[in-house]
Amino acid sequence: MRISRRHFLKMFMGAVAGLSAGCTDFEKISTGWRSSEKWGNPLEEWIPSICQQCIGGCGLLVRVIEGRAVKVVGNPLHPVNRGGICPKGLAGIQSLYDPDRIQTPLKRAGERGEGKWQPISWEEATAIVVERLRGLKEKRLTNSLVIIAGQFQDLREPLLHRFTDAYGTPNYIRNRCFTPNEVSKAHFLMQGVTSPLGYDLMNAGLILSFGCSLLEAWISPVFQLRTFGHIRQERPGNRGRIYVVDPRFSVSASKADQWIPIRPGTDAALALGMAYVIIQEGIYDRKFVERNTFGFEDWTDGEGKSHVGFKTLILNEYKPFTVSSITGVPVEDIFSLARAFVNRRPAIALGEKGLSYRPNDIYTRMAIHSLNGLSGSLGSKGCLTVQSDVPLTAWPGTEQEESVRFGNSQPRIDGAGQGKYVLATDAMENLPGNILAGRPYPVEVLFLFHTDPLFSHPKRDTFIKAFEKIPFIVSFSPFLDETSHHADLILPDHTFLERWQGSPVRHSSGFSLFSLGRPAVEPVHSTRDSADFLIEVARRLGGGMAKAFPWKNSEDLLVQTTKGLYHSREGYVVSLPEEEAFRQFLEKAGYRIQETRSFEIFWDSLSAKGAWWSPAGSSAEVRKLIRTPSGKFEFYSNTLKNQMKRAADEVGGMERLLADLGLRARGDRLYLPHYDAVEAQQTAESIFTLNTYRLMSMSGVTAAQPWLQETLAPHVAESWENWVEINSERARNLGIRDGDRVWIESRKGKIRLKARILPTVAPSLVHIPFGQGHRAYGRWARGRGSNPNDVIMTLEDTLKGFGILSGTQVKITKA
Amino acid sequence: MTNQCSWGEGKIFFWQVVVLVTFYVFIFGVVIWILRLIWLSWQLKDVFSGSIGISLVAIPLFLFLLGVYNYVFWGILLSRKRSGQGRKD
Amino acid sequence: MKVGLISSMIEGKRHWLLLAGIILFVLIVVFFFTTVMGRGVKQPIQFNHKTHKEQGVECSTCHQYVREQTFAGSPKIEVCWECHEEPITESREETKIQQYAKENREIPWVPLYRMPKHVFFTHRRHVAVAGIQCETCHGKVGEMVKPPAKQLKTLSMSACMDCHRDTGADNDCLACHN
Amino acid sequence: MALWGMVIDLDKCTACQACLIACKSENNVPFVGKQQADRGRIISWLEIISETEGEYPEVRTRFIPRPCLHCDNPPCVKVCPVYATYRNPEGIVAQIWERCIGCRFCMAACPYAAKYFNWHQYRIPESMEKGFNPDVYVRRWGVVEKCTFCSHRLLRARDRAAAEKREMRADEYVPACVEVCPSKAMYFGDLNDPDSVVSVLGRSPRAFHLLEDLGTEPKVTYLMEGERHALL
Amino acid sequence: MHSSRHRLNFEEHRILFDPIQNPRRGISIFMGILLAITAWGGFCYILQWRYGLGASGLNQPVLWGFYITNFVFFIGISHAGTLISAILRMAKAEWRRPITRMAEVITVAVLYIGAANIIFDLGRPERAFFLFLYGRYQSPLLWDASSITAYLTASSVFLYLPLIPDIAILRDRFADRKWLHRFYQVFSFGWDGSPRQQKVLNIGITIMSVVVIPIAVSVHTVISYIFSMTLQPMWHSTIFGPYFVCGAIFSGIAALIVMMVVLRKIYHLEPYLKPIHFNYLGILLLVMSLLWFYFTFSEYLTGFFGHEPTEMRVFWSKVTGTYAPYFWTMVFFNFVVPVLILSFRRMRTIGGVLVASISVLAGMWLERFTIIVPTLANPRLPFPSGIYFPTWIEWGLMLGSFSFFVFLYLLFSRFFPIISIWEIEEGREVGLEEVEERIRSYLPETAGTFNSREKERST
Repeated sequence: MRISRRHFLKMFMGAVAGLSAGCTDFEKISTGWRSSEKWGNPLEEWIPSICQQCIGGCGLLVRVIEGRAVKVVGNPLHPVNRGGICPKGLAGIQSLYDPDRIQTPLKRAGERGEGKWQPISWEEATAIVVERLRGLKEKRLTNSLVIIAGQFQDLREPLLHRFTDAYGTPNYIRNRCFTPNEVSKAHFLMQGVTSPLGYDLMNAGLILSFGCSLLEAWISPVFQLRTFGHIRQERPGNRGRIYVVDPRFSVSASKADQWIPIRPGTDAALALGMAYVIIQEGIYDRKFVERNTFGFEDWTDGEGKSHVGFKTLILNEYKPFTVSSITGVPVEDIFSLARAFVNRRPAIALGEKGLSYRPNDIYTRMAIHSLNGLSGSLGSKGCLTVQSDVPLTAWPGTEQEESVRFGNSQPRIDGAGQGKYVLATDAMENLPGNILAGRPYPVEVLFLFHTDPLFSHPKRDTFIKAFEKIPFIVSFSPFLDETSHHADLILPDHTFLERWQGSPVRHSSGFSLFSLGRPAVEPVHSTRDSADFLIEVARRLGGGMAKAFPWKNSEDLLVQTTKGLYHSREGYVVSLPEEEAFRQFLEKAGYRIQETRSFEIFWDSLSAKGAWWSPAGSSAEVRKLIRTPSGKFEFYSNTLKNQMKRAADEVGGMERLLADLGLRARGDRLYLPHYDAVEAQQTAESIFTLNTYRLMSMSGVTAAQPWLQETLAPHVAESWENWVEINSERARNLGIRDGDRVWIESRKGKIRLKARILPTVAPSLVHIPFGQGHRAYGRWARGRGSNPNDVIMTLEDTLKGFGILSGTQVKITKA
Repeated sequence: MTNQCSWGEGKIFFWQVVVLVTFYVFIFGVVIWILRLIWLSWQLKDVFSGSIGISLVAIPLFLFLLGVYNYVFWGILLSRKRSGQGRKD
Repeated sequence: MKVGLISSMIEGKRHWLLLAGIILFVLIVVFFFTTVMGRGVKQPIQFNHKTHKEQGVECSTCHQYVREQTFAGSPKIEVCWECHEEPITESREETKIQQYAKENREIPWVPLYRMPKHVFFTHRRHVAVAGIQCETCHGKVGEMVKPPAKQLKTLSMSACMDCHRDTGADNDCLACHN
Repeated sequence: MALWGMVIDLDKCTACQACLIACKSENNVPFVGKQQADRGRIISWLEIISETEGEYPEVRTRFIPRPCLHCDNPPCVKVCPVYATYRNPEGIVAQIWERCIGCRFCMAACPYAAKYFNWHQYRIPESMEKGFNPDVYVRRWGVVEKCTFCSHRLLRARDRAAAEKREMRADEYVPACVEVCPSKAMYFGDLNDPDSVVSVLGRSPRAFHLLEDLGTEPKVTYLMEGERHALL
Repeated sequence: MHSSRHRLNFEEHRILFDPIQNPRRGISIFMGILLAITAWGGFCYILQWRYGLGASGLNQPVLWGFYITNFVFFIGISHAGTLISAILRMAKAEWRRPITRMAEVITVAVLYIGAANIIFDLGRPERAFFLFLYGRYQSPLLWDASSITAYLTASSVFLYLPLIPDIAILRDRFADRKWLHRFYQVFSFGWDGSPRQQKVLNIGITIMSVVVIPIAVSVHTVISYIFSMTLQPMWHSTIFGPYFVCGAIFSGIAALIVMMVVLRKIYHLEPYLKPIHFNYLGILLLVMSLLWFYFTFSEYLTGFFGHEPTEMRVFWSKVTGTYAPYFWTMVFFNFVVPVLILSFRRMRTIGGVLVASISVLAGMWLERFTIIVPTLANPRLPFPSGIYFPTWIEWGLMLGSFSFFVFLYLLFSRFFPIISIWEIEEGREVGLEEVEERIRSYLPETAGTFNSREKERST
């Protein structure tokens, strides 16, 4: 019955505080909402908005009373979430009313990162930025403006891109761990499609997920959750099956029909092992393979040079026993999986994102995707599809003066798309190094949009150094996060409930959709919509810039842009399911009712209902889905071949390139899905492989929302900090008890975390949820647990040019 | 034992009665309380029977205690008065 | 010492002590009632309900939401404006309306009858549906020449419940509490 | 008279915890902060209970969202000394905050630990109080609080119906958790109506109750994971 | 005749009057210290009142802790008095005479504190009066409220009645102390020991001692109901009623013994409290200890044998888990120590008995604790089971309670004789013959004695 001293002191403090709190204190509590007792008019209204807590693009309805947003719920009409909403979305109000928001534009007063700020007016702030940019323009240094934009889904994305274009810099760099708005590389290489991921999950008979945390944090969580509910119990016909291949026993895994624990990074082997079974037993979709695929059988090209085909490769190299020994998956499981995958068609193999990422991961993705090819899961119901584009009004073209063209013609600062980054659209990994080295040219101005690399990127220290080299850094974050601390100027953006939003949502399910969000409440502080700001800046810069940004403000931008929706004779503003059913019925019969007489009416109903969509997008036919040179689904990717050739020329010789990429494969295997052996596991008593994962309710952004801080995970009762999950037996050997503090140490550094001993963890792994360990970012987020990025060795998937957050070897010791 | 310190019969008796009355008040307070509870349970359709059951024990008990106290109180006071002649032999 | 005091009262000496005690007590009570209980509200405009009623203005004309919403609502400036755009009397109070209108801000009426937050009360249901007169709960505000500084009727839970019982309305806790 | 009940389909539930936050947001449930959280004082009317069996790799985890089960035979009501908690005619087990004396007997008696106590007057930053729901009373220190099936919504739905001079439809009243469930795993309705979705699902062979053997007769029914039955 | 007896008393029982007549400075200081500690407790309570119950270490699963433990414990102790003295009176155990009063005082003093601890435990103490306005007889808490009130009333009366003759004695003894004298005058009801008065008083006492016993039993049964009426594992048990009562008497006797030893020391009551008393009480304690063990054993065995999983979670957390230290210390204190000491005549010295009693008090407190906390810490549903550390506030209040109890006790001893004078006298005058008579009545008449007595009669 002892009380620790800390406890005692804490209690004493508390008690004294309690004592000092006068009776009035208890009254004070209600003041905040007393306001609603105010007379006059507490009529409630529901305003549609779009959730920006993640990129899922759910439609929201905000309950507003007396200009106070008191509740956020899912928009029942919105095709993505149909009234559903995830914890992050619900906590949106807390970010709106966060006491630690930046309230006015701030100008750095002290040294960088010192945290001394001087509030300035928007007028002044704008002036500063404009003057800077004009300066660069005059010096023909436009290309030394760099914009780093994080993970968001909005019209500001193209807007920013446009800004860089019109201004004359190629450096519009996205900092994302995951890119749903772009085509998956594997799909691109094997199908040639250039539009983003599309899966008709709702109708799939079996979903085989390689490490995609379907039910936690994938492309569009709520959409997936809805899908899950739908295929499990709602839709007629048999109950959809879900198999999860994942080294971690995620929530998705625990809700799946079967969890296949696998040695990290060996997914390719498993996929190809399954391919072996499918081919060997001849149960693959012969018709599809013969008609629509390339490189399955051995073949000879134009010069009569014979090439090894997918089939041969597989049959030679991926016998189940071999695969089993590589992946640690029992042979019988490989068989049963393979058979299930074929028998329960339509089946989809999902392989984007997940713990399986490893260097040269592209082949893993291709291997997984090849399963879709084998089972012919293209072009029919419940299979792969593509995101059809949204018919928005094209923005007026930008006629560019010479200086701009010159700027745009410069190489990207991060080297994406060149040399060994041949497939990369952005190469964040490479960025800080280049900035430091001033290669190929020094950076003058940096804009930070909705991104916090100093928190979310493992190369934190390098970034800080790199930032020191940049004379002028502007952050548009509404919160004083780590990166903003190192900025010179902070132009606080609205939070998403305060501003106009429009987004052509990417949500993986094919149909094209445009969401519109009205400002739910008046801006709480003197913040400003960054879109407005950009338009303003462009106008002031004048010339081509001004012409490229002809809009008054973001609302005007939306109005102009959505005209296209009205005039395109397809799709309609979302409405009740019954109406939609009726419409679709009519459309099948070939009729189409134009509901709205004028664009104004259309706009009103759009901004009242919150979304426009055209359901016709899903289940496209094969032709739409395969755009390769050969016009076929390419097991043997000619696209990749060409790309690599180009890259080889840039760096001077294929061998050189392959050396850079660290590829072991040679010859035809380079262009076929294959498995590259992963680095050998160290086997010491205290060495583990570190894996970070994302919780449903916690991402780096939502760390500042108390509700979520107290509702971190369903599988462990933890709050306000993150933890490390360790296998029971190994923990026992290390003498670590549940709840102990432990050091997680890699060659890069060490962090201290609470250990949670779980029977579900693989002995060789430890898992740390991502999102905690902020060094800034307000009172709720700062100093909660510690940031796994501090120990993650930045491996890099060179081809695709982004960092790998798993696979670091760490040593765990009791603290 | 008649000295300046001691009170006259009257005053003493007054205070004794005060004590007794407080006791009365207390007991009847309790009884009323219990009745109130019963009434409530009737009003709110709570377990009326149970309340009755308990009160069947409780109320008589308290009254009984009151009785005993009374008995002793008066018993002693009164017998003292009459004990005048009893003292002789 | 205390004992001594009491005794002196008992023994009838120094009656003034007893008296002092009583007076003190009375003072305390008075003080309490004047300060804590009797804190009246002062309205920005000395609104005269009586004359308006005599002009045939219904309660619901100014408290416009009484039939549509859970709350009755206080008169918005434009409501006053409809009649008082041109001064129709030479009352000083009336000029205030122009004043507020000029500054175009709402008249900061002070709520007088308020429900505790754990009670849900809906005007429309009581007035529009049940057809209860305003006076029943608010007293004869209509006959006052000044805005009442105190509630003419105190709204107590028992009052609500009695009425509910008599009218056979739902008397379950959850019928009003949230 | 309706009898309100809930059905939670565990085969659809994804443990996403949306219901938790929806509840907190709707009912002004305070977040208690790190210090209090560490001392096990988080208030969360609806909790997701997780149970893990087995050792790697043969493991199984079950997630069960647990609101107040609004028992028809509530152990908590039996023991309340002051009528602060009671089962109302429509089956909602209510907690009257202003009556509660904070003896926590009901908490001790509830086998589901569905009741929570305001250990302090929890203070929320002024700015955040703007986000409070004006429909729901913010509990003060020292009282027990619990899930109310969002009875305030029932109140207002009734009122709306009454104002429009009509009977309230059952679907007008839905608790916040059910409203937002992304996978539509939660159903709410009138158990007295044999055709209501909750009654129908309640008859499913997958249906079971939490700690059924205690005879508390919860009005929250769970459907266990597994194949859909011909019934539905 | 009476007056003569009084005079004799004054001389003889001077020890008993000393605390009243010329109280020792040391004791006054000690009382001052106690009061100070109590005040500290009061301060702690004010803090808690300001800060909310959060000032305690209670948390989500473990929502009852020290306060409830103390409540049960104190009410338990209260059984010392009334019950024991009542039983002894009924049993006509002559050795009771110097003990009864002490016992009864314990009861009255401790009941208040027990009740107070319930108030400490309320989240909204200022609403406690709701119990009277809106109380609800379905709740065991209300059963408690009424039975404790009854017990309090009964035992106050029971304490008061035997006090009357002594007050009378004091009245005569302190004729020169103005207020004290008047005070005694009022409360002695003008007792002058006339046979009729004695008759009345004896009847009163006898009735009371009959009535008090069932009440006392009911009180602790009802307290046990607070727990056993819930569905919680290791609470929901039929044995709890008698188990608690037994425990209560057990701890009661222990408390009584401790009190006796202390007072004996500070008031030099050696002539009144002889080793024999402690010896007898020791034996009583031993019996209760065995009885307690029997109950505990059967309680836990049934739990274990039934092996219901939820029960077992609690069971193991007590036997091997988090609460094992408390549990085993409890067994050690409640069973091993007293039995070892008290079984041997040689060790049933005052010192020995004292040690045993103290260990029993500690043990019984732990028993209450291990009954309440582990069950709450292991709820039926697999929640994270809670850990409970009392805060200094709780400690403060606990200390306060204890010191206030002792304070009250000493306060009483400042105004009334802690040993019933007249009963001693009665013992001398009536008791001896009575006992002799009784013993003789047990035995067969012998001719010798018969004749001799005949002779006496005739002469």
